[in-house]
Amino acid sequence: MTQKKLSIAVLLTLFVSGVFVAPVLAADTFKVGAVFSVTGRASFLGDPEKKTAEMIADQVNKTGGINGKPLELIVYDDEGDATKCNLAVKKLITQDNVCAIIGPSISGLSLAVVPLAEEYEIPLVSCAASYKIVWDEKANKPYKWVFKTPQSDSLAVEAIYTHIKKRGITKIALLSSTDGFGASGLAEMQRIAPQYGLKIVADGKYGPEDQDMTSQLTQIKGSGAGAIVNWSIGPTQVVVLRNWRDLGMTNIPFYQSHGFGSTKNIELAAGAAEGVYCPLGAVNLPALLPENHPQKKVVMAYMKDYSLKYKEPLSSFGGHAWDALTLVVDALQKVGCDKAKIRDNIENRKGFIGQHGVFNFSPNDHNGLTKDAFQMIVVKNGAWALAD
Amino acid sequence: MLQIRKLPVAVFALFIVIFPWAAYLIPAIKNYTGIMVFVGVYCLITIGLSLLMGYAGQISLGQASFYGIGAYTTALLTTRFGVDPWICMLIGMAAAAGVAFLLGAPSLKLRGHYLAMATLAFGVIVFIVFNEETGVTGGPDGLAGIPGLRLFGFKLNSAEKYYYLVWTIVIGVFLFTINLIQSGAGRALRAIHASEAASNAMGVDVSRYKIIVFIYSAILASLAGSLYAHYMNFINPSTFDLSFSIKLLIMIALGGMHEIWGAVIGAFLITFLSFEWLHYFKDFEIVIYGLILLLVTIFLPDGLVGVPNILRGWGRR
Amino acid sequence: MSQSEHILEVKDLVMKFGGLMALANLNLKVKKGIIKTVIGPNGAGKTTLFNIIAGAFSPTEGSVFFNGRSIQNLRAHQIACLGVSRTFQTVELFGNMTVLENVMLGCHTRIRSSFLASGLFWPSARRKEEQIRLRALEILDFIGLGNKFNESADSLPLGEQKILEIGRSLATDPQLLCLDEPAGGLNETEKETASTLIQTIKGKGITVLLVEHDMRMVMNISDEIMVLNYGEKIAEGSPEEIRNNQKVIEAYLGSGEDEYAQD
Amino acid sequence: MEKISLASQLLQYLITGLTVGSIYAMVALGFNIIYNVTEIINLAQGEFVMLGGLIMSSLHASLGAPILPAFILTVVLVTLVGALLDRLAIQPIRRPSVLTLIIATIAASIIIKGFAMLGWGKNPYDLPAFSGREPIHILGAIIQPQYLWVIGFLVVVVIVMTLFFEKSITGKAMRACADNPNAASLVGINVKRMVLLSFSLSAAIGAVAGIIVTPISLMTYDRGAMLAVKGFGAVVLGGLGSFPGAILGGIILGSIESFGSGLISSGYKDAFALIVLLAVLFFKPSGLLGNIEVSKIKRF
Repeated sequence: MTQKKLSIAVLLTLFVSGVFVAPVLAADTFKVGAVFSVTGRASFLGDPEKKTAEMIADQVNKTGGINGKPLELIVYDDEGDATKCNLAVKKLITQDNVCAIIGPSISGLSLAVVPLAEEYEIPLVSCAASYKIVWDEKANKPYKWVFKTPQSDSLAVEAIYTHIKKRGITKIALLSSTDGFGASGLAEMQRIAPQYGLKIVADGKYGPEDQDMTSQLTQIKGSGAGAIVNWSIGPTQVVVLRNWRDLGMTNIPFYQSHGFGSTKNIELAAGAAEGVYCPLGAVNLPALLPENHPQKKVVMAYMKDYSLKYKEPLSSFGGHAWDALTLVVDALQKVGCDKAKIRDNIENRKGFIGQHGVFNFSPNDHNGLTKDAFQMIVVKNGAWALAD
Repeated sequence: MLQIRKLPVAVFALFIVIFPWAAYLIPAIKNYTGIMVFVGVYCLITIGLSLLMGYAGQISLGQASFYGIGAYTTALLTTRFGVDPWICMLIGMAAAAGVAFLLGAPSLKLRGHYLAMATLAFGVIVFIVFNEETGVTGGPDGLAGIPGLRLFGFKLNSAEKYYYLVWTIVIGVFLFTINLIQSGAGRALRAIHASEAASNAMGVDVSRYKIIVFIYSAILASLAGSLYAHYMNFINPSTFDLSFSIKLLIMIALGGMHEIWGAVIGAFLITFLSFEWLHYFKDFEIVIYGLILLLVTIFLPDGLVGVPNILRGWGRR
Repeated sequence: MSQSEHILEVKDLVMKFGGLMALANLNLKVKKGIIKTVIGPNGAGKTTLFNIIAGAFSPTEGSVFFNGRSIQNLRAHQIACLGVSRTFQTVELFGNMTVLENVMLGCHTRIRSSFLASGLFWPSARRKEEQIRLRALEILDFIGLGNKFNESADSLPLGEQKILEIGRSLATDPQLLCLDEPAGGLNETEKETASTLIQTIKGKGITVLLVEHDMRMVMNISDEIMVLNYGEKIAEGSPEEIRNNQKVIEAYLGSGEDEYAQD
Repeated sequence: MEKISLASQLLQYLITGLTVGSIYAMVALGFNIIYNVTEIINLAQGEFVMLGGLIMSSLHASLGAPILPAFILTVVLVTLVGALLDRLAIQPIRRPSVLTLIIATIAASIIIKGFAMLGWGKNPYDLPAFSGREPIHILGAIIQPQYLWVIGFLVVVVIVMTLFFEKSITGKAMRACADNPNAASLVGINVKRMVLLSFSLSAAIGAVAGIIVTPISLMTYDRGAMLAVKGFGAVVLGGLGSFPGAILGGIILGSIESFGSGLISSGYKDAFALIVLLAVLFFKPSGLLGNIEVSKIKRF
């Protein structure tokens, strides 16, 4: 049978090429590893992060590299899978011998590889939000080798709650997706609500691939909530808005998480996003920033370069990778590929102007951001506007 | 007479012992030991599943849930109550066996697609529980800080050491399963696959055998889950979702489900493909993966273990 | 007649499938050590009767006693272990196994080793396995398939498959052997072999309950015959009595199927 | 703050359940058409829905084709994919068994999803609602006009299918293949063509489902697997092979999810639906409207 022969030949070729194609031996370079969830459920994070990191590496190399040496960025996709993430990080450390690692994209996976970074003593700059990534609860101090660039979810929650409280609302309804993004937001929302004197009167959840959230919203409608806070990502955060509008609930103010920060979402909401609030960092709002804003320049440049290169609207999540990689590149420039020195350099970095804020790291703070990283934004006439 | 010769097993065992040293010399499989730890973990599950599907003819699309039950049992007991990991493993296996019994008794009466759906439903329900019971399981963010294993005071903290631990267990389980298949019990299983009515008439308690095999496969999956948890020191629900159950099915189908060797080959191949080799194809990764799967299904109905037969067929022509 | 003389007793058996009455108030007694045959036109309820005796169906009403013990609520494998074995109208061999393995499986009712013992390859398990093997080979010699022990069951011609089914049943060490059309689809030589085998089995003290369409074979080997029609018993007696029973002749002619003419 | 009465809430849950259930039912119908002719559960069924949504979105929303031609072209294109699926993935299989067929359809769905990702990327796509987004108010509950379109299309599909299978020669021939493929080929029915037809037909229904659901829930390249699982659940709940069963199963699943999330716990709504499914199977092993005797003679 020729078909049989052909198929077996194809298979054999595949395996042989898989086994014996050796990675191209690299010249003298600075190697930086990156692990992102480029595909899978968290691709909304990993995809822009990977694109951003690759864009930065290109830019660095086009402008002469780091102290004359090219930057070699090695990106692995963990597909949102803990096992793959673990393997990828180990591979970066033991085989690729990278100077530092950025990523992973998801909190859960970052938590999974923190022990590796500590064990192998390599700087890891995570692109995920949970404060647990950098804070060793047992020792009550930050992990030695781990940093993160995204604002903790708690900062976004506090920004939202401050705004709700200011309006004199006391009863709120929560909505969240059942994936990692929604669940960690939900945990923070529940934890912080009492501090702001807010009572949670409804707590709806939906799957990341659900068709319709009318039921959850109907329940909220009956609960007497004064405001709705929704924590999700992807198509559901748009669908839930449409349902909210269709159910005639626009008299109950709707707050989205910082995950809403893409103009694409406003467009997809087909008008339903009008009047919706969300806390956003400077990276989402280059045009709204005053000329003297410290981040104005980097944010504008990033926005321009990214849209030009990838022909798609910027996602604020890519900014986390921008911050992480730029931080590492800066350190490499100053101290070279010495892991301990890179770590020390990042830990003592002050006034680093990134996409998501101005970072001030310290031995006690491996995130370096404050609540001010967020501004409350409202959607007005299909565009972002500063909220009162 | 169904004969699984012991010689290949011995050769295989020798290979497992020696090859890690050779693998360092081949650049593309430098990470051999690291990945082989997972191959071994998956082998435990596929061996049980192969017995269940290939020999007893019962499909399960919920095997990931038993894997998860093992992992979460050890993770919770060690992190919350400081129980010794080895004892936790036994408890995990007992827990999986109990759940398998409760699920299997009513489910295994179902046939074909109905059984597939019932096991699938169970798997999804367990996943939802892992995901939703945030207070206990840590929710989607998972559970961290699971202690590593120690054996006689010796810390199994590197991939190499763990590799030998996992593969010793796999080879033990493999031998046990081979003996089982070649005994009266194995014969009864194959008989059930051929004709349930005739097996019954020959005095084989069909439902009892089905449940025992189901429990056996659940115990192995649970053991695998415990080993996984103590190696990774971290678990989260997405490791135990429906797509993993399907991946296990794919391993069995690709390797060949009517032979126990198929379980090992399938686990090996799919793990290396998805952890290493497919990355060369970048964006086309998914498409290539699907194509390989489809080609094997079409052209190698007996899976990769059938290849020697096909080659022999060519030789004769 | 005293209880102990009957190995099998069926009392007031009723079997309904939905609205369809497959068996109506059937009574049947089988004496130990004889060959008893059940005949009747297609759809008369013969196979249903077998399925109930062997535990594949439970009857709507009535009871079945085996050696004085009520068995109608037992499950098929339990009945098999008590000593009732059956063959199938359409061959139900384990096609994926060898001839020897098919018979070895039959030994399952008598010699069994635990999962754990087999898995760990304990000597006791090995000894038992060897014992089963020898017993199975013995049976294969008895039914005349000794030289084909290593062939796949699928590859045998139909006649030998039917014989193998009987052999497999014998391996369960039965006291009562229920044979469902053992000669169905066989040629004359094969029928002869089957007849002889069944008589030899009777010679070993095993009671045989037979369903068969081949009247020459039935008349030759049966000790007693019962005739079923539409789920009801219409006659019972020795082959001679049945041959001359007016009702039986009507039933066969009336059903439009002249079974005699078929041979 | 305006409150909503319990009765209105219940009505709202029912409306949502019916709508979501109708989508599941459409996927389940697609499963059944193929199952009835071939006894295959086509796990790539969800991908047809995904393709329907994405292709329509490209044609209508991006390229600006008028709605009717875009609709027809989308259905035709997806139907073609269905036919290709049969010719390239199913027909070549020589020794079909439950497992090989499940794996083959999974493989096909992976490939289709992979190409969709390459073609459309990972972003969600939208379609304008067929007759605007002005909600209709009934007894305190609201109905989006698109909900009516979904339920309406389900009714139309059911009527057309019933007529097709009961009245047309081809439909009858397909039913004959389902009952007994050997006999069907003896009386001169081209069984292979009927199988091809069944795949095309269910792809077409999948495409319709995708087109009508996208204005409600948007569409992404990876939505197919979830829809396939829900549809599979619906078809098993209702009984494999039964068209009324598929519709009943879909609507029951959708309603349990809707009521479950509104009244008990939204995080567990999918679990409720599956628990009910398990309970039904344990008491009625061939589903609500399935026939146990028929299921015994099926190969798979």
